[in-house]
Amino acid sequence: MNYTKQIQDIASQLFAEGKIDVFVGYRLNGFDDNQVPVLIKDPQDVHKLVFTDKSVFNLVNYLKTDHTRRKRVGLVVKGCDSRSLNLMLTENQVKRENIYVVGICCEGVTDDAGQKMQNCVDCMVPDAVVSDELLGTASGADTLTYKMNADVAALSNIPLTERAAYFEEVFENCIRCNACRHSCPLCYCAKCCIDQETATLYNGANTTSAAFHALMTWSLHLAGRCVDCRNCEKACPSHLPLHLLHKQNESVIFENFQEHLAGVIPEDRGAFYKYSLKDPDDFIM
Amino acid sequence: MARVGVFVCFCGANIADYVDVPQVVEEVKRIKEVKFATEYKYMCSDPGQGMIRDAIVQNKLTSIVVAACSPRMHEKTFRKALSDAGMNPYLLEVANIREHSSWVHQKDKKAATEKAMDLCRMAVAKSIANEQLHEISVPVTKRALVIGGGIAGIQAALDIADARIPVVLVERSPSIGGKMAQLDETFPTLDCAQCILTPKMVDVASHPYIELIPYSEVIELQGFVGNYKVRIKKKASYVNFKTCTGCGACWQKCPVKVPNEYNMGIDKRKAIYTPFPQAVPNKPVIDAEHCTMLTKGKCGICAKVCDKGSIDYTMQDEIIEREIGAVVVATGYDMWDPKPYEEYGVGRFKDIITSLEFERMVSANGPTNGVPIRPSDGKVPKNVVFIKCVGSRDEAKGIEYCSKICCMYTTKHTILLHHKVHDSHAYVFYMDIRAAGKGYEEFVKKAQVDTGTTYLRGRVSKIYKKGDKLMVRGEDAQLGQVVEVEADMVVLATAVSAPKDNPDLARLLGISYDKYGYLSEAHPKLRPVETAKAGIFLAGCTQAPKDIPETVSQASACAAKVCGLFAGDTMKKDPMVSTINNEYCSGCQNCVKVCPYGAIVTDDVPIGHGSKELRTVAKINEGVCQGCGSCVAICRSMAINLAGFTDPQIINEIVSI
Amino acid sequence: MSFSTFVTDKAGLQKFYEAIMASQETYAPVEKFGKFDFKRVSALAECDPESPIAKTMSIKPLFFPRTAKVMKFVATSAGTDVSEVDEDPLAVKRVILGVKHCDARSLQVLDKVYNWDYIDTDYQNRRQNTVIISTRCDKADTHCFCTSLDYDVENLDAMDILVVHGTDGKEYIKARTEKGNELLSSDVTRHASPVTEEITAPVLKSQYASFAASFRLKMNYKEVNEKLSKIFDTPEFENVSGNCVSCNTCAFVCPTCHCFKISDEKIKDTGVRYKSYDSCNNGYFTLMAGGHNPRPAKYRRWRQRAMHKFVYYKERFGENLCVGCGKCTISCPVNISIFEVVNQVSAAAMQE
Amino acid sequence: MEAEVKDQLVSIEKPELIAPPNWEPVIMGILCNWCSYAGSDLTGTSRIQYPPNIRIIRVPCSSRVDPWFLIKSLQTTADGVLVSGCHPGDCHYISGNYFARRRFLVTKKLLNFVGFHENRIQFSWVSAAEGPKFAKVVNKVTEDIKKLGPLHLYKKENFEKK
Repeated sequence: MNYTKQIQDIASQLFAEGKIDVFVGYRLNGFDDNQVPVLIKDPQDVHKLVFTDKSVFNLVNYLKTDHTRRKRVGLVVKGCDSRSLNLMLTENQVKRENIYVVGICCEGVTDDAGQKMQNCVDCMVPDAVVSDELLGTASGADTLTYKMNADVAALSNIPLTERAAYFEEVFENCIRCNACRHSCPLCYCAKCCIDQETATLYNGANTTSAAFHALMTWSLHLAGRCVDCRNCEKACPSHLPLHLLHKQNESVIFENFQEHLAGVIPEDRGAFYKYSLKDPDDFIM
Repeated sequence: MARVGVFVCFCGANIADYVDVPQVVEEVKRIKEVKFATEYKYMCSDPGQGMIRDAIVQNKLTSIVVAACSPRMHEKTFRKALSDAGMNPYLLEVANIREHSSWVHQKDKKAATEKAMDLCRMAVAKSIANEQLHEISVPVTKRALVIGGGIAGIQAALDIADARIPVVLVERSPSIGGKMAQLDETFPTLDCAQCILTPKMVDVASHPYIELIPYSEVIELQGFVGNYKVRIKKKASYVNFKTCTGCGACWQKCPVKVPNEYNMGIDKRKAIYTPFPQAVPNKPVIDAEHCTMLTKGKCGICAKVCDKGSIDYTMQDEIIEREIGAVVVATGYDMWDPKPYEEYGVGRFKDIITSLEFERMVSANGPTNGVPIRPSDGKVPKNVVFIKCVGSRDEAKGIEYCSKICCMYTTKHTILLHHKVHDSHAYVFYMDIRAAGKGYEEFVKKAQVDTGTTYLRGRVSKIYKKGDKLMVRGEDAQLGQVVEVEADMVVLATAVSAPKDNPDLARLLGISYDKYGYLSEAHPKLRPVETAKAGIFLAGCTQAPKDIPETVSQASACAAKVCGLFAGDTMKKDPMVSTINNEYCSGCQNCVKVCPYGAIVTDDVPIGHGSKELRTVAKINEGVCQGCGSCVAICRSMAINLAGFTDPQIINEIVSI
Repeated sequence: MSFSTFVTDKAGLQKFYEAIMASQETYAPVEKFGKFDFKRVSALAECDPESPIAKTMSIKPLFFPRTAKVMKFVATSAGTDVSEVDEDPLAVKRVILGVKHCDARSLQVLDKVYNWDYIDTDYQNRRQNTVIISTRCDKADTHCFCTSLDYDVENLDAMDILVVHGTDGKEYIKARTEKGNELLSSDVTRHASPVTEEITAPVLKSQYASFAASFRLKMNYKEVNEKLSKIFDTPEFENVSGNCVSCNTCAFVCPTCHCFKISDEKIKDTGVRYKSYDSCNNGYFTLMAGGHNPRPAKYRRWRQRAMHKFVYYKERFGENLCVGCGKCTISCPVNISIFEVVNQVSAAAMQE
Repeated sequence: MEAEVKDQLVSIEKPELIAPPNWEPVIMGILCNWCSYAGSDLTGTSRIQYPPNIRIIRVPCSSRVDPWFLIKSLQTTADGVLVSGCHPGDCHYISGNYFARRRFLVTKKLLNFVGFHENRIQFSWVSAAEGPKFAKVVNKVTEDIKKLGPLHLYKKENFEKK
């Protein structure tokens, strides 16, 4: 998977036609073969753009920063990224006419060690679902058969006490830097509820219980919306398996409410913002 | 710094016997913010409220906690006391230590006391976060909707209209009148139902303030008290009521015969029909299900015989929209189907009939010209057995409740039988005779003497056929032996049951109903005509079984409530509505999606101080918001809060114990 | 005064560590989810004193915890009782193993601010009761640049005991302070033998030479200090911070960041006041009660971060706050390197 | 997984932790105003007795219940939570309980996934007429949580429970 040339051409043309103010893509990080996001404002810098299987970070995140808000932006999105873009559009965070989307039919990206990322192995939506221009060959992948995450399945099957002990370690190792939420494209709130004065509890301290509280709240706010791009895990300095929480919610939602995956359908806000009379009721006395 | 006053009520012995009230007072005095705490025998009494007023002034209190009965009971009372002391009434919190502690933990005083302490702590913590709130004024549409044109709906409509308030009366069947129009005479005075009802029906039709929409159903209700919008489906009648004179040529010539609902299917009516001669409006409708012109395209006789050309086979259902301010629901009741009484041979023996069938037979305008006859052979019955409580008070077969009217109408039936068939003899199997009401007991006593009816206390266990007679085997509990009565006919006093469509209607209106399907009143004793949804009232049997005088009283009470609601041009509304913090709102508009009332719209505000650039945020329409809090819980930014149930208030409660 | 030095082999070093663990309260890098954090250990098997620098958290939390209780209070109508928190678990006598030089140095830098106008006694107690055993790296990581800063890595005296993997295959254990010397004079060194300065010096020197040669990143800190101090208003800060996602991780993993926030948590009548990490990259770090925020834009916050590391701290305490460990760059989801930032900004200043 | 009630009551999630003698659980009950709160009032008016462990918070509708409240309750005083609302179709606010139902299922499963026993988070539909049902529900929840023992996961550190 290498679309470096095409993306450079597209960006040059967009600048030449005056269609965009900034192009968000990837460049080499300058010390190994991994890549970092780059915001190109000067057409001269277009040659820095690359796109390969090392283009990992979900660039939709940059649509919530000062650099891109209310500007015309060119943007590269993979399958998962495009779903978060879809949600950003549905939730009125960006205007469609302000962004030029270069969609990728993604073949999966690799981590620092060169292994295919786990979310790419399990990927159900590899092709960009929203784009002005689509690069690559559409896979025509099946988005309706749910692929259960192996870690979630494994954890669900171990005894409760062991699971409790496992997650206690997870929350214990959280340092509450909040990098997970800042790197998440869908955490765009003006001020996170966890940090608000009205929260009155666990709004400052950095204890295990506070970490539990913050991560639980965070994952519930992303339930039905998380697109599994793993920006959070990439940002986590403690390498916590944050995807477990999201995939757990996703599987519950998929199995019980027969909802589509987050962001696949335009104007679909996610499972918590609608209901069905047929939703499971047997867990309620 | 908050200064909270706590007032703990003994409620006579109701609380004090099971909760150590002085200990609760001592405990709440330990709370930092509590500056005053005391106890009293009846907080809700005038001296009790006086204590609250005095303490507010003397101790400069900033919020008040009353630990007493349920806030659903006396919250308003205590809010008033706060107002009287010059304090914002919404600075009150009620700790429910009676329904939630003293009454439910009567065997463990220590635990009940501890729980009461915790409930007080929670209320104190919540009250600290209470804010001053002010009632909201909303304009009122002064027009009422009455659903159902039985005696309840008629009475309510007339009373409201007489107060010069426009009324829209919606009736499902082609004519108003309801069940009462099917009755012959009424207990305990034995005056003719038609004679007292039909003048009222005519009044409805001619009243300048009543818009009668017959043969129609309510299909949608939107909005809120004072500002509802209703959609009514007017079923196609295929007859132009404007030109029809009601001459009757059409139904006389119509060849299609259909069982007559008005006469309980004892005789037939035509496919084009008026339900009964005194119908209002007295215009025929075509039964689309049975009319061969409409089903097969063959016939068309009625159109041919109509001089006025009023028949229109192409007529379509019509949707009528009205803006209204209040709703009276008067959908009446259904007769319970006695099918589960297999041991009586219901369905097998033709000569077992229900009370309403009997009522139609003895009615002067009934199918048998006022003479009861056996359906099997058309003979006039001599020995008639009346069985009471068929369905009612029978957990196994039917319904736990007492249908309230059967004792009285069965007594009436024995009299009517005696009048119509002089040599007849009536037997009544009964469980109890419930004759509570003005003149009721006297009526029953007199009937027993006059008619010579044999009253047998006991249940009937079996009915079987012997020749052309029915053998009724039952127990005479007073003699303690089994009795058998040879009967020509058996009349079942079947139970009153809720209209089967009530749950659907309740959902449509957004009100609640009980396990039987009766619509729920807001309070069984103190608010028996209101529903929990403001501006919707209940009249008649749709709320619970009742007789005509009670139904009429309740209908008039509804009218009084509606008139009270419409007394001013605006209406005061609870200030427990959602509010938006623009600074935190990210404009995702998820709240717009979950709001059941469409109370959230969007608004454009500057990005920052003095900025010309705009961003979109949510905005609450206070008049429409009903304060459910759906939007609050789904707002990830926590930009929405519900006054009276804010996040700080609830979280304070959680962390206070 | 000269301190003792010991020599041993690989197995001997392990026995040395085990002996310390057996006799002292010991902290060492423990792996969890692929990342090493310093935790209480009781056996060598639980930890890895040779943990890779790129995957190891700093030792700062052992002196300045991520969250510390400041006080407890009970608020009732009788008044508010403030009580001291329980005994500080970090103030007991303890040994930390597997500390990197940059981490050790960070404490030296932090001592300055903690000994400044307000003496943080908690920090002091933790410092005084701790013996730091620091292993010199053999090879620099991609983002390391400790040798380019204003401290002498080779002769660093920030640790109490220095461990060097000699180029001759032997392990050298060298006391650098009185505290370290005292520990080495106990029987923890029973599997090592004393060695003289004459023998150790050349081995250490050659080890350092090969280590110093392995650095990818090199810079002239004096030039950076000087230029940064003059170019507060350069637009270059906006360019270098462009792809920052303001995730705050850099400050949380930095061994020398020491900003904190105070928060109270109360249940029923009882409350605790906490002191927890904060980050200047956080949008509301500088948000004032009235609503004004002097650093609303990302580049201003980045400027503050770079300037504090290389200018402000130096002006006040004479030392760079950055120790060149590269932890922020490794943890950064978009690999923004403080090294690149300061150099790029200085270079831009040259052109102006 | 069944909790084992032996001589000593242990925390089901952390069996090494033993409950203090005479331990009584605290259950946070969050009830909607129109159905369940009214139902609980009816339980009182009918003098139906139930265990005193529940502490009741009144909210207008089950849809007002943010999963936050459950998490915060479990992290502070409560050993279990009960949320109760109107029966499906009977919501005073038309559709509130349908939205709530989805959130509750996901929250319950998530909390269970991270180590809370599923019986610690319970839901019920209790109408205003179901006084006896409310008592039954409280009985069941209290019994369940007594079997599970005290909750220790992610509790606010260093707060003494009474």
